[in-house]
Amino acid sequence: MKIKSFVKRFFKKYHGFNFVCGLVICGIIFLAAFIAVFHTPYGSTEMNASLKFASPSFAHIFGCDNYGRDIFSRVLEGIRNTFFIALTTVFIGTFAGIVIGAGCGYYGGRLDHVLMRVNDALFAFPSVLLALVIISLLGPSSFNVTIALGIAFIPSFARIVRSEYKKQAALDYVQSAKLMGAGDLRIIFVHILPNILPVLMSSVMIGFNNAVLAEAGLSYLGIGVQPPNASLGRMLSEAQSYIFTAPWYALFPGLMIIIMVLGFSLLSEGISENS
Amino acid sequence: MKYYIKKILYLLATLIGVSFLVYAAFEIIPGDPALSKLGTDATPEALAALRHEMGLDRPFIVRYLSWLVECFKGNFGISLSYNRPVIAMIGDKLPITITLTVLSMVFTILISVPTAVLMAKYAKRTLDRTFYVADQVFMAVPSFFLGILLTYVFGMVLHWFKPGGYISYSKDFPGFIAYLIMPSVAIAVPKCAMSVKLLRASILEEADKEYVRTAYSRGNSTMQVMYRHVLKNAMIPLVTFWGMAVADMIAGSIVVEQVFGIPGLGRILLTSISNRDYPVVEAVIVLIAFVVCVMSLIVDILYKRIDPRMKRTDED
Amino acid sequence: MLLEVKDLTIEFHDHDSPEKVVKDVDFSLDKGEILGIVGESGSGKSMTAMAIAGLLPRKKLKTFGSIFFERKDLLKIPRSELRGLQGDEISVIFQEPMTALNPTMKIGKQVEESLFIHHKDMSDGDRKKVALKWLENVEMDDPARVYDAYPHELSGGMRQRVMIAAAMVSEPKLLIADEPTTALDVTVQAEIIKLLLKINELSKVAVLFISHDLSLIRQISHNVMVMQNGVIVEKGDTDMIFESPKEEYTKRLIAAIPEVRL
Amino acid sequence: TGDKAAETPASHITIGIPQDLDDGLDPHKVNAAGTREILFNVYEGLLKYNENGELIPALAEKYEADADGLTYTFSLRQGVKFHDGSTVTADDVVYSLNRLAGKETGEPLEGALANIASVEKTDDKTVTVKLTEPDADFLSYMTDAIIPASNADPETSVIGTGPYKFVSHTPQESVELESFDDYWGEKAHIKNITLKIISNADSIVMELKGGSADMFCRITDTQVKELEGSDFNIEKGTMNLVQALYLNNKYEPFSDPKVRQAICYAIDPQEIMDYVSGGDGTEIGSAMFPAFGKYYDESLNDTYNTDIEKAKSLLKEAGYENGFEFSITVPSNYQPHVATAEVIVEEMKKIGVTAKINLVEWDTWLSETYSERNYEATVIGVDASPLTARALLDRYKSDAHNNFVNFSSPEYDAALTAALSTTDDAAQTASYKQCLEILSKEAASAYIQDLPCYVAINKKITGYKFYPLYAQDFASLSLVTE
Amino acid sequence: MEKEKLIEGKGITVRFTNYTDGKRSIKTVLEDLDIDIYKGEILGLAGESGSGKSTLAKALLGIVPLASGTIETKTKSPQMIFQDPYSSLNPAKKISWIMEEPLKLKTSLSRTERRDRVSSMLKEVGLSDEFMIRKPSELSGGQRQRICIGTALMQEPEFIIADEPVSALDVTVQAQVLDLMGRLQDEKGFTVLFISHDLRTMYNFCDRIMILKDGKIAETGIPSELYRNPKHPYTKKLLESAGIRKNETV
Ligand SMILES: Nc1ncnc2c1ncn2[C@@H]1O[C@H](COP(=O)(O)OP(=O)(O)OP(=O)(O)O)[C@@H](O)[C@H]1O
Ligand SMILES: Nc1ncnc2c1ncn2[C@@H]1O[C@H](COP(=O)(O)OP(=O)(O)OP(=O)(O)O)[C@@H](O)[C@H]1O
Ligand SMILES: [Mg+2]
Ligand SMILES: [Mg+2]
Repeated sequence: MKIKSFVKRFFKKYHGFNFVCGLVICGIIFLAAFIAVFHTPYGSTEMNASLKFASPSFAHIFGCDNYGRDIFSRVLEGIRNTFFIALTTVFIGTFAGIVIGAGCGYYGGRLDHVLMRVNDALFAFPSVLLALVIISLLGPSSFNVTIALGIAFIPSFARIVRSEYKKQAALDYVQSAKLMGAGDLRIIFVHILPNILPVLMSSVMIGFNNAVLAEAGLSYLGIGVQPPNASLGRMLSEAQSYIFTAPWYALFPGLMIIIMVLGFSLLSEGISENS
Repeated sequence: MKYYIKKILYLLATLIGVSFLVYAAFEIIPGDPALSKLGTDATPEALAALRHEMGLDRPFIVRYLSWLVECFKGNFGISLSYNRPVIAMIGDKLPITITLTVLSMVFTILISVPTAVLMAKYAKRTLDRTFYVADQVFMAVPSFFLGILLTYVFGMVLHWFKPGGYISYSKDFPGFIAYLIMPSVAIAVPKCAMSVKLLRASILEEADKEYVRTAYSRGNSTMQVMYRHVLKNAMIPLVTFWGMAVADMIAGSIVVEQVFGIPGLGRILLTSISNRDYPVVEAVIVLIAFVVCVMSLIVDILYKRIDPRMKRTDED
Repeated sequence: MLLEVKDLTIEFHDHDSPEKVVKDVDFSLDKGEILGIVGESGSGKSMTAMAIAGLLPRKKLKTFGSIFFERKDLLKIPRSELRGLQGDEISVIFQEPMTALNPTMKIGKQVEESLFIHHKDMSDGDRKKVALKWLENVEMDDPARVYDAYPHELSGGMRQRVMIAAAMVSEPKLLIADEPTTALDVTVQAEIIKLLLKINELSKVAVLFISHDLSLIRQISHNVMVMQNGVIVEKGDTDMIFESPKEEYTKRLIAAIPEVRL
Repeated sequence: TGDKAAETPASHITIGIPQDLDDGLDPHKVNAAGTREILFNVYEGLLKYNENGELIPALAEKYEADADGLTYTFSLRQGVKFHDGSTVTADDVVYSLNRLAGKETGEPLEGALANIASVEKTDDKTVTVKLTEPDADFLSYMTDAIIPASNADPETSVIGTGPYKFVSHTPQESVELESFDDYWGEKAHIKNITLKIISNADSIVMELKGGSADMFCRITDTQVKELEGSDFNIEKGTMNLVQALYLNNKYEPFSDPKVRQAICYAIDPQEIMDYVSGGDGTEIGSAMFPAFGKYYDESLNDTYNTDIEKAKSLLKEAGYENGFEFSITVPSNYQPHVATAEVIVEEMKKIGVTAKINLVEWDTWLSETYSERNYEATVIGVDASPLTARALLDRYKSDAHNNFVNFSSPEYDAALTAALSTTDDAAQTASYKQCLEILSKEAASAYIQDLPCYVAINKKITGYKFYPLYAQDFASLSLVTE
Repeated sequence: MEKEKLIEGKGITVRFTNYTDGKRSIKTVLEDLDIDIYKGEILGLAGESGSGKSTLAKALLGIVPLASGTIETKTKSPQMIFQDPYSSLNPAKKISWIMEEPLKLKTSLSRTERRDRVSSMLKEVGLSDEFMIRKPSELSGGQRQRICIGTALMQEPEFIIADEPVSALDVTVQAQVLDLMGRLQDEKGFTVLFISHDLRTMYNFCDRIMILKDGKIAETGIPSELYRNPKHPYTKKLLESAGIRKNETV
């Protein structure tokens, strides 16, 4: 009963074309990612020489790749990996971004100044190289790629969060909370944080999309997810060489990236529209 | 004036910070420029000799400081793999990347402004909705994927241009520009889509402001209000975005250059990273960081030019 | 009779059921007359005024009735003809002088804009002359400096004067002032009121003065109209209304004015 | 036919190359195979290789070796011109050989030539070289470039005697070559050649199809498929390298020969060839590729015919019946090796071994895997440069500096020493063959194949020749005249 | 006055640093200002916009640092009702949360007890329980202002600063809010510093009025006396503008 009324309230609050489309797309993607953890129609690394570059058919709806692997299964696995990487990346970026940005924006002063300068320097530093450094330190694995991207994302999040905190800290309700005797931590996380959520949400979504694209870019350069595991970016860059013999190999992962990014940006659009 | 001196000092500090980070990065990541040059045939003696010749046997901090001192004298060192002055190597490639960036920026602005105005004018109507969805899709396309599609469709199927047929600017300038059109479209499209989205939102936000009503009250028509009043104000937030976009485009061109076979800064950066040719990498990255910083300075100045309220600059 | 509003009804259609925010409003305004409209927040004052100025958002609402301005029904004439009147014959000044001016356009350009639109034959120099004259008329200390300034460089009171000057450059017949002093502080408020009276005197412009501050209305208007929930509760000569209000609501309003008995 | 160049004086073709000539142009200092195969057209030594891998006279008309194998006398060809127009003299030869042997600096530019005791000009057309000890491979180093003694900086002024002369180099873009009119031998047919750097492997097909390159050496079998039905002929040769899953013999499970043998039994080279090279590769069973007909022993291919059961029982014997995990480090820029590794991962699953792929940059591979030997297994191809068996087999000696697999076998060391110290050809061949047998038996690594090499050439060009070493002979190319 | 001093400020000076065109300029907003506030009184503070009224209030609470001067307070929990009703309530929270916050911080009441207190406070400020689940954006300006007052009273303060609590409201609502404040002050006996620029409103409401001009106190006095014969010309001008005194020059 309670859940039902919650759902009702939720949809009352959030509606509109963008939100619904975004929710449906993200829901399907999430479902696909979730199912791919337990089951894919074929083994995602299972090779079959007789199916090399088989074109889409009922048995293999997205066709097969240069090893005769089922592209649909790989796309599913790719969605899972990419989804996981992007999510964790954003989580790391957001979390650290909030801590740094909130501290800097709320307290201001010297520390803020110094941290923001460091932030600027990191911002000006190409993230490819940053990722390269981190991966060399930690060794390549999809987990480390995630960490590398996460760290590369911190500066931009910190910047956004900081400016939001700066704005909020100047508002009277913050003073009012201080007069009530609320501590700084409580003010930062309990009073202010909910107010920057809409901005944070939309930058999380944008960040999510950038993470998907960055992972694709890193895989393109050979430092993303390691083969034979699939990620959408990796598949896309592999597929490039076969664009003439097997256009579907590039098409499906490419479409999936577009759909995934589209879903999330619609969702973020929908959320910020409604709040 | 004092403000700009301060800004320039910050810029220098940032550049020094970035250059140090790059040096440190090369200290950390595995690989050795000497080994890279000698390859699998390297004998330990030959390696040691080459490392000495390259000055790699000195401690890290000494190398960095002497590099820094040389930099201030305007000497960015010699490429380890090409034995050429770094300045000359980058100088060769810079016009390519600059042209690419400028072209992409021009496309972005030329396309996004009228589109956004049109969408804002028909906000929430069918035209706007259609464009909006298309815009979201364009925003989601990775530029290298777009690059592949463009080469396939316009290069291989329609033969509008010759994929990989890059023509050097020193040989045939119009041909050079013509070749760069497709790549700059690939770079521009996602940025353009983002600009359209931001500008449309910004226009709609501005259109709700009171001064717009004032403008209508004087008998302006919708389009007059749009172009005479709203647009300039709506573009203010876009300036920051465009400033960042320039930096992004330079970074984004790394991958797109690969797709279209353009020997620009991106290619030099990638090969130099993999050759561990750190004087070159160092210079390219410092250059990119410089552009990023200068762009933010330009954005600052532009702000003041467009927005007369921005006289106050207490924000660090 | 300059303006005659008949059975004006305004209906919003952006929610499930249509909402009437102005209901069957009737009133008229003579040349040179100052008519005050009072009423609590949300009573439909601004909506009525905007309907006259032709500034109602057209999408989500419907208007019924008629508004005759010099015998032309503003609700029926084509958009382009209406645009010809706006800023030329009918001018508006708004409540918030802070936001009603374009922040990135020089004051001079904004003051001149009506001339620019409606008197295309005028030379730039002539336009500037007129603008400067009006900036002087609104008692600006240094019109030439103000002409080249941006809005943010002026104080609230100065901006409101600029708004008045901009509204008056084309010597309109009707000036609609929607709470022109609410955002200003007391001392400045008094000056603006004086100025409006002076201009009314000077150019015989009719003024529709909207405010929820009864003491102000009392100071400035010849006739008063009291609105509540979209209907006119009472209208008549200012002194009559204030001294012997007939309706319950008017009485309550007047009673709420803090009294100072010296 | 000697004067085809004269018939089509303005002929020009563009050849795509995968990397820039980024390690300089000093012929005595370059190492990258990609650079050497281009400079093959610009520089010549006293001798040179032909397409069969045989040494033929070049700047030396003929040579003689003493019976003790310590003195070599070279008679120079007369009237040979450098690209700058000067004539090649005995002094230039002495200068070049001394430079290579490091006689002035003490640091030989060619390690093997440290063995030279002295180089003397006997007369204007004769040069004598004395060695400190006999070296069966000495002559293969006489293919190193002869450069003018007067050239102060070979790095920037590129002056050789080859059929093509160097015109210009734009880093990361292109290299321009032009045929040399005063070449002593058969002159090149095509006047101008542009070498265009196409570093992105994915765009090769597009560039070829789009017409911005006329030829590309070493494309993959999928690229071959993509080019079907276009304006290109595909020439097929071999890469001449030893592709293997190289196992770090010091790494825990691989230190046990049984485990290494089990891996060999599990790997099916034919399956790998099917996936990676369209079935076109040549299976190899030891560290030698077929181009070395003299040493190549086809029977070694059968040492480990794929046998999953055998592999499992070997693992059991070694105490790994539940399998183990290892990672395969592969340089990400070599697509065939990455693909091979992917197939191997699947094959390992069949014997219960979990392999993971660890893609690294080429440079990281060089320093971490090759130099530091900090890896578990790697897929790579090893080539022979110079074209000697020694170059391939040296590296398995226990103490060799480039023994990156950490192979260690006293038996092998003895066999190799025997091979190197004899000047008797038959004995040497026998010893080398013994070496190869040991490598195969001990399963030093899991040898897979010699990859096929495909060259895409526009139908308007003919005359492409494969060399069993890194060399692209542009002089043999000519345009089809119809 | 025989009454006890609650707050005694001496030589209060406040400066702000401004940056214009990269140049630092220091603006003195309050200068060497003395202020005494007595227990239980309603002290009115008037002056034109920008004269430093809000700054003085914030200085008394310690939100704004003093450049020089001292402030002695005998009250532990001063409260402030901020000038802008739109920014002084946390927009992300429900009214019940906002009003419960001080109880959470300062007392150990249970959830239901807190609810009860909130509910009774809402009644006191003339709002019904249904406002509990609303967010500030769903309230009108007057309602917000009442919530602010309620939240401040929730903490049983001895001293409340009300910074122009009614200037954003229309006359009828203004009267309601002032009524409420006056009534509660009668009942609870707290001290109020009432800031406004509307001399009409202050006349009946305040016990004492202080006129602030350019960061200095121009004049202090009991309303009836102050309005009848203002000494400072600025006070006169204020009274004229408000239409309380007839303009002598006209
Ligand atoms: N978009 C809308 N949809 C529905 N109702 C609206 C909309 N905009 C305004 N209203 C309603 O129209 C009514 C009249 O508004 P109007 O602006 O004329 O009031 P007002 O008398 O000018 O008040 P104030 O003194 O606050 O300016 C109000 O009740 C308001 O809530
Ligand atoms: N944080 C600040 N930084 C710089 N200047 C400030 C700051 N806060 C206030 N001021 C300046 O101090 C002066 C006094 O401001 P204050 O808010 O105290 O005025 P006020 O009397 O409350 O006016 P109002 O009636 O408009 O509320 C103003 O000129 C204002 O510009
Ligand atoms: Mg209104
Ligand atoms: Mg104030």
